[in-house]
Amino acid sequence: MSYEIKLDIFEGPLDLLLYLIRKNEIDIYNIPIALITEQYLEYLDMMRSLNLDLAGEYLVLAATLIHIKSRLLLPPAEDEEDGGEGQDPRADLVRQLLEYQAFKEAALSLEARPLLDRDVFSRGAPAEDPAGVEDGDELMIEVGVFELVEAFRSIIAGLDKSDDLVIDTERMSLTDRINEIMERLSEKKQLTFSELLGERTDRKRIVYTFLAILELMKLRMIRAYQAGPFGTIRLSLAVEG
Amino acid sequence: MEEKIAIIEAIIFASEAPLTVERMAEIMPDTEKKELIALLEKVVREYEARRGGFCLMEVAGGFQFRTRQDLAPWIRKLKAARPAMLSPAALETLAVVAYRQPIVKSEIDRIRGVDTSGALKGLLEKRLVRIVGRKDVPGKPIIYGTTRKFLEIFNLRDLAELPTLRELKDVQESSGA
Amino acid sequence: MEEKIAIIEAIIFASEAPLTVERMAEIMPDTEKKELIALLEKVVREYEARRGGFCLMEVAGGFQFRTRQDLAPWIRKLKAARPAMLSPAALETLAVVAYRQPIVKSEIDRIRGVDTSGALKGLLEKRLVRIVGRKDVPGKPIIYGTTRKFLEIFNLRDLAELPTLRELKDVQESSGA
Repeated sequence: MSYEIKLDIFEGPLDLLLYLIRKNEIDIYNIPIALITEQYLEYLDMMRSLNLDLAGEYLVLAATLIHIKSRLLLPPAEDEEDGGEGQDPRADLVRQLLEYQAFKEAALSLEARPLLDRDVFSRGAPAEDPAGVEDGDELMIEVGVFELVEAFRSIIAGLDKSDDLVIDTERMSLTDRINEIMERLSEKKQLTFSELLGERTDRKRIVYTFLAILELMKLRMIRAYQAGPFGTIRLSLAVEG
Repeated sequence: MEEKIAIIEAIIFASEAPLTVERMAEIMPDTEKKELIALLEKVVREYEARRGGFCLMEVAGGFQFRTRQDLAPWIRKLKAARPAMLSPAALETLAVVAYRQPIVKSEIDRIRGVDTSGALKGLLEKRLVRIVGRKDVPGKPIIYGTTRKFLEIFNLRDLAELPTLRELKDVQESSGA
Repeated sequence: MEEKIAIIEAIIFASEAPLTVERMAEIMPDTEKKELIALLEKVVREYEARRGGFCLMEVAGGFQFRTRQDLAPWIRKLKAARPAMLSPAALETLAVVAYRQPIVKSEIDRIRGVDTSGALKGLLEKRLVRIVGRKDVPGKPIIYGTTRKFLEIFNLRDLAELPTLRELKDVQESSGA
């Protein structure tokens, strides 16, 4: 067996298993588990002896194989309702293998397509700028949310201020409320706390609305007035927009 | 040569990305979409028949001039750079996303049987895969899908042009056991 | 069509800069420079006669396909009708506003380490960023936040749907595998 050339080309335990099935010319629907388990474990030993990093998934599949093997060795359970024709313990694994194999083939057929910049090429030169297009000389790019978060990450990576790193959905929920409050205040000039809450008064909304008001007061963007103790709290913009 | 064909050729040629019929219709408001499509078909056929260095092709929902596939060796000589290829892991991950989108990472991991973080990150950076949204289940996992650039790079008109995935036969049925 | 003409067309088309006859001769060592020049002249005449959207032109000591000059108004229309595109500076600024809002300009400047006036103005014009209010401190600085349109473009239901850095880290961490 030529282990040494094969070891690093597996994309994972399923890939290794498919390779063993092909190599032994085995019917995937009728896998001789004992043989395959033995060969699979041999490969893992080989990988370990070569100090290759064994991803945990390889060991999980090894355990699965051993478990299936032991179940096949047991006599069929007597309390099986469907007349002893219990489910083949290999069925789940076979299904997973077939699914993986289908995607592996799909990946190959994708790669076989005429790929841009490998097999076909689009116009190489940057477009000539017709006179009269006011157009910044900055590079134009298309954006998605991933680019946005990546842009933010790379900026703050240079800041080494840990508090800048803390972003969580709570902060964002708070910002949603802040935006809503500012929007409504610029329309109505003055609002009470309960007017801000509106119909929807779930606990989370109350908490975030309250936190948003505190944040806005801290930022000196809104003012809060109270006529007396326990009086209604009225909110207004600190500065007219 | 009909002037409209010249305009269509020019704007497709000047566009950085495949140009959709919708955009063409916006730029040429006096031309019906139906007429545009007929003219485009004519141009496609003309370049094909001419067998010059490039052809007009329909990709990623639009039209773009691209060099003929059999001339690639000459262009590779010009560029003198080996094309950046995707690793098998990246291709597998991309295939899973392409066929099963919208899909969460845990599902990709399950199908491939390995952790796909690295491959997924590479595909996001190459803009072949994008974050589509979040699934409304506990933990709000991110949902992934392919991008327009994926269609451009893989020379696909749309996702429907992907070859069909091999049918997964029912395991129980053909099980020899 | 002569195969050599197809090759010439393809490499000129794919080249990033006007392609010199010398470079063509390097790529096509079996073709004499004299023959190349004759073929180029033929191609130039052919495109001129065809009066399509673009022609082969001799520029800066080399050859390049360029759109016909009289079609420039159409190309201007194409470029003006560009869909929402962002420069890297705008994207960075938008990212800072999105994740740190409500935020004043001086704070954006501090985080980005540069003056963001230009980028901010562009984002306001594209209606991705808006003025949320003013801070009640000396100078009454303007406070910025993102808009509803921002959510639409990035396909987000609300800001809480923005991916967190921690999630990005999850995708990145095991990339060494």
